[in-house]
Amino acid sequence: MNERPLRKVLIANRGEIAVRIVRACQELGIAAVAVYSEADRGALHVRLAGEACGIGPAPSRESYLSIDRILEAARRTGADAVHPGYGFLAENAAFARACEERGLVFVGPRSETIALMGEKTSARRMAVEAGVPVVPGTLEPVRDAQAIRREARRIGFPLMLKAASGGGGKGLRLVADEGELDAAAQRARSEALGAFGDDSVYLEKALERPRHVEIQVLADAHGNAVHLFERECSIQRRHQKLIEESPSPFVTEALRRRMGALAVALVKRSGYVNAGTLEFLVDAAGEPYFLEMNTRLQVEHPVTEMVTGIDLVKLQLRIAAGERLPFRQEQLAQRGHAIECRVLAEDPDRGFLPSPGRIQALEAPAGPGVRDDSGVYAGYAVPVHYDPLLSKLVVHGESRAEAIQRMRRALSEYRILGVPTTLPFYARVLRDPSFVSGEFDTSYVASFVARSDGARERPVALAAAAAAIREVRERLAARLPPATRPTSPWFAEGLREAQRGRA
Amino acid sequence: MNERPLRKVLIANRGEIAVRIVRACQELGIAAVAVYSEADRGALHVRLAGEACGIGPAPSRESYLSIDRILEAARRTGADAVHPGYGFLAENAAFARACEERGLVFVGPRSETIALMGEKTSARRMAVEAGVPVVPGTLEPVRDAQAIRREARRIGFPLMLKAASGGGGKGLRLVADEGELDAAAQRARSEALGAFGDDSVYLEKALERPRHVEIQVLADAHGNAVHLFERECSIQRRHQKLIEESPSPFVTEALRRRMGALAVALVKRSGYVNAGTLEFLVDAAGEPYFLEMNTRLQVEHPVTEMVTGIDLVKLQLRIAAGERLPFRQEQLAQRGHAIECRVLAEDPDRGFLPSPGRIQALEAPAGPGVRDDSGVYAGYAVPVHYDPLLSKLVVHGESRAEAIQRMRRALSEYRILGVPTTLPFYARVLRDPSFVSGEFDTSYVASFVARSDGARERPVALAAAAAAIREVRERLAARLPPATRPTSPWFAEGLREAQRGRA
Amino acid sequence: MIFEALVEGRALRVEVKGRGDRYDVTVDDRRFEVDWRENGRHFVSLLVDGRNLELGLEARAGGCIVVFDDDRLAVELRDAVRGGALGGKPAAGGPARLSAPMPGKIVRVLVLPGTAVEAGQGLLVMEAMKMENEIRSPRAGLVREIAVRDGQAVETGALLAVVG
Amino acid sequence: MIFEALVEGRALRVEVKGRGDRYDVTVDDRRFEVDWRENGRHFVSLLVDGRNLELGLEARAGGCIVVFDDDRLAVELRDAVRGGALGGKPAAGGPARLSAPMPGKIVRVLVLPGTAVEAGQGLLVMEAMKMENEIRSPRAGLVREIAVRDGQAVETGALLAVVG
Repeated sequence: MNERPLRKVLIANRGEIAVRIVRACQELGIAAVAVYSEADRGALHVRLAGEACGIGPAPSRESYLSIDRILEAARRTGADAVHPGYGFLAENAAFARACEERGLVFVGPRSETIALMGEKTSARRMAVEAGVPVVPGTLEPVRDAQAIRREARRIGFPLMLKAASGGGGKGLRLVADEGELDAAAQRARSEALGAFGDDSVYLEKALERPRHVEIQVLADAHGNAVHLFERECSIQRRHQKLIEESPSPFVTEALRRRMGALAVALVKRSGYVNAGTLEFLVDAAGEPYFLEMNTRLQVEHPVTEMVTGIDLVKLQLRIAAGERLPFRQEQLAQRGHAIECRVLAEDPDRGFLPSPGRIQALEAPAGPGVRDDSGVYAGYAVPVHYDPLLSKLVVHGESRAEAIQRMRRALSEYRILGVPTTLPFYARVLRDPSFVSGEFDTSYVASFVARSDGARERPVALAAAAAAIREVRERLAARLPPATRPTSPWFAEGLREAQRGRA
Repeated sequence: MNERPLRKVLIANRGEIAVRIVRACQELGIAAVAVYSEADRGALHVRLAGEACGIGPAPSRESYLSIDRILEAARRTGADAVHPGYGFLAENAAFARACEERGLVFVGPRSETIALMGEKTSARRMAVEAGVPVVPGTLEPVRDAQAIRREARRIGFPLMLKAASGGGGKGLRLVADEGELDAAAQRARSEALGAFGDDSVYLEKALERPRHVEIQVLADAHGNAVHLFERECSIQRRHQKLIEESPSPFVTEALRRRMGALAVALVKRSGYVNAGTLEFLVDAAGEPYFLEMNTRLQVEHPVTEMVTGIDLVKLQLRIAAGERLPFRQEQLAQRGHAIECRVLAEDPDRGFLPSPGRIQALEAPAGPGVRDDSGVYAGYAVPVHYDPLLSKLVVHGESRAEAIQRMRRALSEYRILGVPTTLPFYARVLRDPSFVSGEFDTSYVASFVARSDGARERPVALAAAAAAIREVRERLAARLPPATRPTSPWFAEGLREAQRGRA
Repeated sequence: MIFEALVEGRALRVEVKGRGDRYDVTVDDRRFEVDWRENGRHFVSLLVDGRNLELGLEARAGGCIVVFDDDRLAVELRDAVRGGALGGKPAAGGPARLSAPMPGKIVRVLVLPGTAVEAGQGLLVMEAMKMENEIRSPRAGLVREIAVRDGQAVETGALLAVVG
Repeated sequence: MIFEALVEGRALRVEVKGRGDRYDVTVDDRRFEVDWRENGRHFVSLLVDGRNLELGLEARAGGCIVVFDDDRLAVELRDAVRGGALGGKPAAGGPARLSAPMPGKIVRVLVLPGTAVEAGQGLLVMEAMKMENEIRSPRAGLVREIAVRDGQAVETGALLAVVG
């Protein structure tokens, strides 16, 4: 592949990751074209880009998921490359192929590689061929109830049912014993059909108390590939990652080297090019099992950037332009420790219910070792149409202990008003001894919520004092007599409930 | 000296540096006490600190410069240490001594060292003893006109007249030839008397096109000392630094090692403890001359932190607690390149006139490699009583080229509304080929202003279009008939001037 | 001025004295001396006996939401009955009507009409903002009505269920 | 709507057509198609032929200040005389009265009353916010009055000098 410098990149995404890519383009002197749905004219990625192009109505299917409209925007703006970010069309082989056919550089792997590694059972087969251990289970998609029963008995319970074309926790079912199997299989297949248009599933043995660890890889089009060590992603809620870190507090140097070597082997075997991530489960004994490959930039890529000093997005663009990797494996090292908290518009006190709405005020943390990759700003209305990720707060420190102290400090400075967010939840997690010890697995969030939600001491007296002073000042300012102030209906109702509790 | 962990640190300062120190304390688990004048109850350093204590009226002399009030605040809050920041009492030996006498740990060198290195001619003598080259000139303070004339003839013209107790450009005069000497000496001495209560001066030969380069040092109380390489500070205006970077684009590895060794020699010779900075002038031939030592944390310390990965403020606190330096010289390295722009409330289009006032809105840059050490926030009123530093915008990149690209990107994202700032000026400097080439000396700002101010193309048409659309929308919103809108008096006057220019 | 405050289900008596920027506040039996400073339009710094507390305040009808660094509390206020303590007869709550907090799709209904449910028990699962979210019962009672079915798209405010 | 705009000493004719969020603006001879989006209360994103321009706007009586990333321009607006182009007879400017932009101390007076000065020439040096600042003449003319002396403390708005 020859070098062909990129001049103008269309960013087929929105939110914080589109902002991230705009910034990388600007620093490389490449023109960045933002695209936006009708809900996103005022989004931050549009504000920061040098060019912007509308691509249709708010629903993703008519804008960010519309291959035709994205390609038309690329044509209209004269872009010579497309960066898909993550989600939306990032792992859509047809989109990558359409870009290739039009001579647009797709910033990611080749369309065949996406197809190969995107179908979960073919990725598992590829892993087995490359000598990478996989979770015991089926290597081919399974479509009928009888075959599912047969495979289940072979593998043993508990087991996981997964959509073959899946991702993001859809069509995923934990099956504890054979009695649950038929109903779970039916649900998983119908969900998979709805989400991916394909009801084939595969089965994997369920590991006990697994950790979720992933390896970042980079490969150029000249046959060079490296890994950039691991990310620990066990702090998740219903298969959505919340907190990630690098290094993993429990991965040993030997395990790190082994997983890195496995990842590079699979990358080379599959002819993979550009950035990608191999997800592993690691069992209590420290044995890694390949889970799947994400053929794109990962949400949590900044923790790797912080510890390696490597700008992954810039390298994606340079690799897409045909450049060679500018370093060899032995030149890479993890320096210090990085932690990321995903700041979501979700209300931790209402079961993490999404909380779109207008951000009335926002103060972001700053100072040494703090990076806030945000897609929002004060005055911005978080739309209901897309995912609830507002920002990724990332810190870097000399050690895990310093990174934790720094994250606590940063969280204490971060205030978003107008919509409930996960920030207060993270402030509590970062003080939790189990988190601090590094002794956790993928069950952590559920157990933390269960043991802390009822038990925690809430600052009700200070809140009441602050609200009352505010009210006194408001009345003074408005010179309203007290009797004319409105009392909300929920007040009367709530007060009755509270009094009942006291009696 | 024994280790004695600090429990509570009173920060005898305000603004961004007080914020910086609050953050360091919090991350070390040390309680931070902010102090505030009546003008500063709402300042950011108060908002972020865990405790705060009022110390008097707005004028510095009655608050931040009042040794009694600071000590009283320390007593009242039970602080066991005081961090002076920079400016105010940071280089006041009497304050350091008063802390020592009360058993308060002063986070800085011993009071004798401050006295020794604070008086400029004694610092010069100490440097000569330590084998550090100094700018040719007088080694003793000079007090009468005749002695000044005699010394001036000995040294030769052009020369610099400087206040012996000076700092910050006060009592500083460039004297081109003997004819200017008497008048300049009279002015310099009267300024020095007014500013420092001491009219003694010293003389130094004026170097041709000098660069201003300084070396950061750290020394513990156990006799260990290291340098943390250089900072390039030639981008200054009237002896006030505006942009700093590390490494210096023109310091060679040999010069770096030489200056570092000289700095460590002087530190050891003077028994210096804690962080400090040795300022040098480097002439066109690359010869360094010691200028003075700042016995405190420097404004521009973040560029050193970014390239070395060392947290200087945390180390100041640890050294003050009696800890040993946790590294040796050979473990330190410069990684990549860092640049800092001092964001000032000054109007570059009005000769850098200070521009206090209320910040209506603020959007700070973020993302990879960007650090904003700010002391302000949206809604904050910049007071008239203190210096105009709002924030220090710092970037880090793999190379100087990447750091420049990143700074341009960060500057394009940074918006402060309500008060004019130096941000637009920096955006222009960062595109200036002379700055980009690294070929500049201390005359850079004056010459950049002179050659660009009249010549630059200003976006008048776009500004007019934006203002007109805004006006149309405002009228629509207010449904005011056009005739009732006020026309300001300066409008009519300005329009006449403009028309005259056209005729 | 004396208020009855309701904070996350707890009723408190709050008395505020003073004005300007200094207040003497008594919450039930606890007394706070507060130095109050508004920073911008949404944030306030409270110095309580020298300790600093930085809060965000979101205005709501009849009170406000107070945003701490590690918590977020809704406070409702009303004027205390003159001379009287909190009291009054507890009234039975009426049926609770749950409506969709945002546009989305009903993934699954979890309970049948007529089922007895606990407070906090899941009633249905709704997909919104790319996430599946369990909609829970705000109170214990009988499920009177389930107004949606699996797969149905709903707009903000659409009735989902009635529990009473 | 047609305006006369004054931007940093330059007079421009500005015509704005359209409403909603789309405008067709002609500034002297240049035409811009603008898609206008206000982001929060102070910022606006202008898409001009697909190019994006992010501006800050500070309201001022009779116009506004437009903040670019690399410049800051004061724009004054008035309604254009109906049917007429810019014109009128240039009037002589009256004397300019300089007042202190903030509290400070006069460090040095640089000129004597009666001196002829150029526009931009330094009249006096004032110390404020820890910095010495040169106060310059806004126009060419004779120094009519110097109202302060070396070392004098001045408050905001105090008369410093008159040039005319």
